[in-house]
Amino acid sequence: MAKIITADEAAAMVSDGDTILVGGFLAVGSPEAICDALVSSNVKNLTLICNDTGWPDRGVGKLIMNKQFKKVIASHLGTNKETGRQMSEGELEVELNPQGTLIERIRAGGVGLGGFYTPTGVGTPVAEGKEIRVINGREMLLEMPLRGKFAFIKGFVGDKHGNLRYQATGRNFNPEIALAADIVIAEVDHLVDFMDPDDVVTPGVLVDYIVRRDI
Amino acid sequence: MAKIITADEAAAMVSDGDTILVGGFLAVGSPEAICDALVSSNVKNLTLICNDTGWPDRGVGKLIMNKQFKKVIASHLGTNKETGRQMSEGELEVELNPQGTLIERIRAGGVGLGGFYTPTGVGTPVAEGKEIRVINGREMLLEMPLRGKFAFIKGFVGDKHGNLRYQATGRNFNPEIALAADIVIAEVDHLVDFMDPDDVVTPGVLVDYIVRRDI
Amino acid sequence: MDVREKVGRRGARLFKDGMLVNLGIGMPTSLSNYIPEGIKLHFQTENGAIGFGPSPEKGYENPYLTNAGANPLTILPGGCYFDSATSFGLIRGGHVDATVLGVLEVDEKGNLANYMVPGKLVPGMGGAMDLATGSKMVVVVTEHCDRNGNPKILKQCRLPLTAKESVDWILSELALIEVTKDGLVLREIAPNTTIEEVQAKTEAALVIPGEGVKLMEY
Amino acid sequence: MDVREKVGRRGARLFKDGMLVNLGIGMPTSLSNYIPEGIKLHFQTENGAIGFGPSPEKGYENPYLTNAGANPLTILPGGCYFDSATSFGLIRGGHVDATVLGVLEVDEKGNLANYMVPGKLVPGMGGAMDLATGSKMVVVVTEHCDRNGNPKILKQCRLPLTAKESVDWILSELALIEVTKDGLVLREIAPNTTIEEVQAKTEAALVIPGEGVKLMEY
Repeated sequence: MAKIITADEAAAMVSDGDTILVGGFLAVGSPEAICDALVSSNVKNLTLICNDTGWPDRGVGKLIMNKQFKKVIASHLGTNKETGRQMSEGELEVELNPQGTLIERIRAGGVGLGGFYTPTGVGTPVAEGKEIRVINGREMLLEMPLRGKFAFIKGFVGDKHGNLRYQATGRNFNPEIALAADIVIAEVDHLVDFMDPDDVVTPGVLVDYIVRRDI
Repeated sequence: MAKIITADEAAAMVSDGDTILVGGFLAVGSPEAICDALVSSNVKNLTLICNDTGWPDRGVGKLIMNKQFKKVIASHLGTNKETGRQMSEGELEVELNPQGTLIERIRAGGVGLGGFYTPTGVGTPVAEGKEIRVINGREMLLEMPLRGKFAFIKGFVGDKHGNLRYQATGRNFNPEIALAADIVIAEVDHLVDFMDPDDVVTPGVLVDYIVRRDI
Repeated sequence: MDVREKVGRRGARLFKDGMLVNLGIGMPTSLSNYIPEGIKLHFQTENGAIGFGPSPEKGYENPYLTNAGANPLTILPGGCYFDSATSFGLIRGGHVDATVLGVLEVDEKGNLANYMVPGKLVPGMGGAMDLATGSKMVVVVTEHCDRNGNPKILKQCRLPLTAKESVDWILSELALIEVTKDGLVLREIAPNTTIEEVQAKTEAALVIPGEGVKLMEY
Repeated sequence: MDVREKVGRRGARLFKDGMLVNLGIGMPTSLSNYIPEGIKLHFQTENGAIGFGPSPEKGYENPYLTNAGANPLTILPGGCYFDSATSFGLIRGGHVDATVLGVLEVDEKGNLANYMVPGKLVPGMGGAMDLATGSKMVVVVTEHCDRNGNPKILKQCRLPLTAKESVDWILSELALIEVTKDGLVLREIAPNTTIEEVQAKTEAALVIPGEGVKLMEY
């Protein structure tokens, strides 16, 4: 059984300096109530692993505006100009990854792999400092796994066993993020008793806490 | 639209010497009608990539009994003694992989990765001849991708667009195999017009042909 | 016809029936307006859908169904959703038949640069590197020269690359160029230009094929 | 009580509430019969399910729902299905809290051998290497000696390994042994034996902890 908590209780678990992974693509499929609670808790010096930095008023972008990160690992920052400002003024360290490499690094961290070779990024600034190896006649980069202390994910429907299901493109990074953290907290729009086991996308055993939106 | 064909038409596409991937775990979730048609077609010298070699009268085991393979890449052979006999008498080459490594090699082949590092198999016969590397303080083996010419998979429900859904533990290797072959042929128990896009497990664009069981 | 319509009409005829296609934001999206009759394409959006349809009517948006630019989408019968690992598995694994991208620079080796200008703020590459590296056919659509009239089709890219040796076709309002091992082969020119004008506006040397250069049709 | 019941009863008390557990075929399965009240476990089968229940009644089998030995299963409310890549992602990624395995040999470094005997036909390792390598806690259950009375708990495994330095607990009908950096610590002995007898039947040296050796309870 996943324990049901409030967004504030979720945010209170996070300490200054922690690494957090947050689901969502331009804030679609991001846990908004948890993001709001993290802004209120005002925890600082976090490292963020997320596809992007959302919008100034949506998703993890709200934490960017509140200057809660010391480092961001993402694939795109263009929808939140404050991220760029903090980066260019040296307030924020940013590591940009190709989106497919970023999600695969998170997956590797979650499923116990020590890294993988990918053709993406060969011959580009992404390859700097990385091992290059020719495999089956093609140049490949070695990319390493990523993990964090907390995963904050967003499900459309959750059940009391922690099983999750997403809707449409709200799925995005959420299922892989749920594998790659010590503590997984899922915000859900709807909570049900249980679901058809063939319908489950994220197995409930991965989810430690559930934050409900429907109460 | 996936083209709807018979099992015999599917089998007729395969030539002597081809590499085929077949879904199923001890024949649960294996395309039985296609396996029967491959036995009838009597195509020879195939290489098989499959979790196991099924049973003498179920799944790919039927092709084993008919001596249609020159090589098998699998994780387990114990339920089909004929595989062991062919192997020990030098009629069949067998490469055994840990099950998690096997499915991940197939996935790597399907998603365009050049290989990955895994801790599984370190210090065991599986490590022989493989690169070992210490990553994050842990010894890891480099494992390489696998692909084939044909993927024969088994869905519970398919739609006319090729989208597939599985039932229970019949899913197993099928979704990854669908990514790792040039031509993908899915046998389905039931064919519908279309399904809820959130219910799809294997995207229809991966499936070239469908073999129906329900007619 | 403006540049977008010219590029859109000709570009759409590069597709074959049944292809899985990913269109970048901006000019690439315009191709979807001109798909020839009898050609059915599957459109992928890298945030996790195949088979999306036109934008929804106002008031019928689903906040959970958007494209890679966070604009609302609809889904067609036969469509499906998946997570980002699967989406980029499809892209990097060569399951996407065609990707159409805009560029800052492209060169005669098929190198392309479209995500950063040193000294300027880098918004990030998003999915562009994976799309350019993994897709079976990479089509670059672009105005032939930049705002200052300088060539964008170069002997060698000067900006940091998005992907190395990955472009198959370059399409502008003036020309359709195929990237081959022997260099940039000029396949078609627009009705209002000449081979000489196209070459003058292209830094890289263009190869004139033995079978001749066709007039572009829209 | 036979060996299976002894091992099953004591082994089941190694679990904590809420654990995700994978039980190997044979003796390991017997632990599921003795889970203490108040302890709810989630059972995984590596062919793709969590939360399976008892075997179905005859006539109610679902041919698509089986365990890793192809025997029919039922699923409990809250259970779920997934593909093999996810299943072994859970295993290798450390999400499985406890795995119970049978062995041919286990040694004082926590090495274990349970899948091949050179010269004999090798049926294959199936999921055993991943389970032994990836699970947070690896429990070996075994008869203390083999059929000929020879120790199975060795100074160093002689058979090819299934996994290196991965065993946490060794449980037999005679003893419960913890694998530590300082060697094999004898935690409990069965009521009908002595420390001396256990050591005599164990090739590796057993460490007697300062806090003493407990009597095993069932």
